Amino acid sequence: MGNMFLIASYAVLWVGLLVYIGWVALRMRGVQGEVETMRDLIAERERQAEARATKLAQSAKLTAQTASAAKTPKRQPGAPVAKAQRR
Amino acid sequence: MRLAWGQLWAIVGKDLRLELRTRQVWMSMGVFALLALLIFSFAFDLRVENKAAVGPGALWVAFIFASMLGLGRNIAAEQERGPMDRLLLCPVDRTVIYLAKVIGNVIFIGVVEAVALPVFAALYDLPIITGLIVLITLLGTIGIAAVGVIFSALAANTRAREFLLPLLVFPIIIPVVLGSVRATEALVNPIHGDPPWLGLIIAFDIICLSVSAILFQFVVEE
Amino acid sequence: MSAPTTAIRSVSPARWSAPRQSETPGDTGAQPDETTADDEYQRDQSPQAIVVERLTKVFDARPVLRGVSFSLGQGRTLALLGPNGAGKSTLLRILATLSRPTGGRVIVMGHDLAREANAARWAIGYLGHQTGLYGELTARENLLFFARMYGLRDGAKRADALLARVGLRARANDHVGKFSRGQAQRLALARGMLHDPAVLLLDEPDTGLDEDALALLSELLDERTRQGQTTLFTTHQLARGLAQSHQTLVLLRGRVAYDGPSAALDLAAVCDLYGGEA
Amino acid sequence: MKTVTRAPSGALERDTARARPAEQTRPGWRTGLAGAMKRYGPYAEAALGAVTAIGMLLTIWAALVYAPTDLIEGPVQRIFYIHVPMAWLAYLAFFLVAAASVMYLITRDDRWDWFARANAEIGAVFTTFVLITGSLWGKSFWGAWWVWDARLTTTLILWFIYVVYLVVRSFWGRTAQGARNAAVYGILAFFVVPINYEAVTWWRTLHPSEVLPLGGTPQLPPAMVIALLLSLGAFTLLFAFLLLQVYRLERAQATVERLRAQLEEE
Repeated sequence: MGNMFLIASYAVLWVGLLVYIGWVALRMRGVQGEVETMRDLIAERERQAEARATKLAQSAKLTAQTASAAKTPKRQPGAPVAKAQRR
Repeated sequence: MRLAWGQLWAIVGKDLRLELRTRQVWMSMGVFALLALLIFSFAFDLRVENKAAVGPGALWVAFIFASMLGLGRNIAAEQERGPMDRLLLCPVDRTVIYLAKVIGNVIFIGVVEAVALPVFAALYDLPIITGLIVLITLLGTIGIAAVGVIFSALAANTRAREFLLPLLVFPIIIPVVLGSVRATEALVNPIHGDPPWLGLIIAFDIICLSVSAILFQFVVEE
Repeated sequence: MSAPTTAIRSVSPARWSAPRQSETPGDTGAQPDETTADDEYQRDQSPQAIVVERLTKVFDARPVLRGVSFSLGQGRTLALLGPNGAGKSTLLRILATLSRPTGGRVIVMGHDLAREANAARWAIGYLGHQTGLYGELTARENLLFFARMYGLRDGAKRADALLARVGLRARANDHVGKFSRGQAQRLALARGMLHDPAVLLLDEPDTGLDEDALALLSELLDERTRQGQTTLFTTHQLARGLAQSHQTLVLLRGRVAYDGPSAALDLAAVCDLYGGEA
Repeated sequence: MKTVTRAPSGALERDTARARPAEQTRPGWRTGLAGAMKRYGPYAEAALGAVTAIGMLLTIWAALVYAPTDLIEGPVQRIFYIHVPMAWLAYLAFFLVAAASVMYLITRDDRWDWFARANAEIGAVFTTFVLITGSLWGKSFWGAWWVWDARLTTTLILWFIYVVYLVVRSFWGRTAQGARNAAVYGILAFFVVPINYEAVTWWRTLHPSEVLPLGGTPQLPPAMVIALLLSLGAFTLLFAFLLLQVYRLERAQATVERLRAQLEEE
């Protein structure tokens, strides 16, 4: 009689632990996959943005203090350029 | 120090005035407590020998559930327009805000309990209206409010705040429940050599009040 | 020039009176060392009311402020401009001690907010998007409550004076819950100035205000300047903002895009700084 | 895709990294440690895993074969070799949650928050095992699955506190506010536990008393004590191993959140 409970408790412990470890590993795998896809997405975006920035950087000149800056063409990545000048 | 004292009572007075104006919370808490007592009389067998054992438990469960209603409302009302900014802007120690809220809630819950207690004594026919019951109720209520105020502030900026609050509070206030029920029971049916339940509640109150008073600042910061 | 920009341009800048052409702090004698015309930018010569150094704020991995530095002299008025999401409100909440910065240092009237928040709170008045009033209390009760929180002895007198000042004397005993947006905003302004703060922070004080209230607002700002008190406000009405202030700070995506005298900046330049974002 | 693009790649990531500016740049023992961890970490972890596995197998042997059969309780007493170490470690985890919460509120370093979360999770798992094995033992020895005894009740309350902690954390999400709230809850809960224990002890007690009274002579035969200590060591290793894994998981999930924030922002 006592043996049954003994076996049951050891079985519960070991099966439970294995299930828990498996669950942790599963979650870890899921999260790592998510990290990878996001890293790829971000890298892709940065590559695009960088290409655009270098193309537009030469044309976009902004001096914040003077109103003449108003004539500058479309300034999508203009802001960081302006900042760089202020520094 | 004098300023802090003034601020404390300013907040308490303001809360009392607000609650007196709205009145819904008091009413619903009181009606809820009485309803709970009624339901318990159906749920439990209340024969003469059973009453002393079941009655105090029913009373405190009614009190605790009613308190949850009031606690949830109080902080939510403070945050209704802006997350408590108006209080946090004032040069007031966060501990003072916490203590003021605890005092305010003890008063609200206390009023409801003052109404429910005589009704309970009459309904269950138990001789519990003594000086000691006031002390027990007060100490128990302080314990509930001390935990309830900080946790309702925790739950306040969450969706599903209403059901989060009891979830957070109940596992923590078990000593208060146990102590208050046993101490009330001892009024009806004194047992020789009963452990000092009141001392336990006092210890709980002191620890919870002091720890929460320190931690409250982290709950309200952004 | 994109469409929203022209929309901003079309707003008439005439609504708020422009103090900097007529009166400067120096003229009124509040700041004796400041005697030159306002066009000349001289924040470094007056004692600083607000000093912000490399301020950063990250909200759950979202950077809102990315290294903001500026300072504001006492007795000056600063207009904080920037498109939505630039971090204006966050900056104001940090200055008002309501939000804790992730990095950097903020000093208001000589008090480092990280260490002496409560001391700084005496010097700070703040009006946020929410009015911060209790709807179930009357206008007067609201002010009296906050007067008690600041431990003001002459709370009742101040409350009455302020109620009169913001034109709410007739409604002093009405519940604030029944007030219109404009009335509540007036009362909120009164609440913010109850303890006579050296630094007043206003987050879009002009939203929901009628003509009268706008006039009152600009009057109050002028008065503060005359008394040598400091004000910092945000607005979406660029022309008004420029006209009403000595100094302008333009935030773009959490960075300072412009920090200088308002006089050196015109609408076109601000719109240009905004890029396509306005 | 609107305006600002910060050109050099990697700048983005630095920008959004949480509030640990000095640490990443300052050379010193921390960087050295981090480097060593990076190089030898995987081996150390594998070694830890291997030692843990061996230890657990040894525990089975010691508990089921080496230790003598209890005269009164019979073979079911052997549950005790897994029950007691797990209970101790569950309490340790509870303490670590509170300690890490305090550290988080002081330093605002997210790593403390991850550590607290990992501890709460493993604490909850261990407490669940404690309750199950205890219940099995109780059914055999007391004839009831559950009795409202002090130690059992306290453990049950502890289990509830852990579960509530994990539930509300999932409600609050991975926000700074949620981390602060959880820290407050963790600390307050920890302070209440002794009172809880005291209250419930006054209420009722049936549970077998302490097995290793501090300062006194152990009541158990030496073979049993050795088996218990061996098991305690093995379970401590298991605890450390699991903690490491779950902590890593927490860190990875935080990274996901950060990257998601970056993507949304662009």
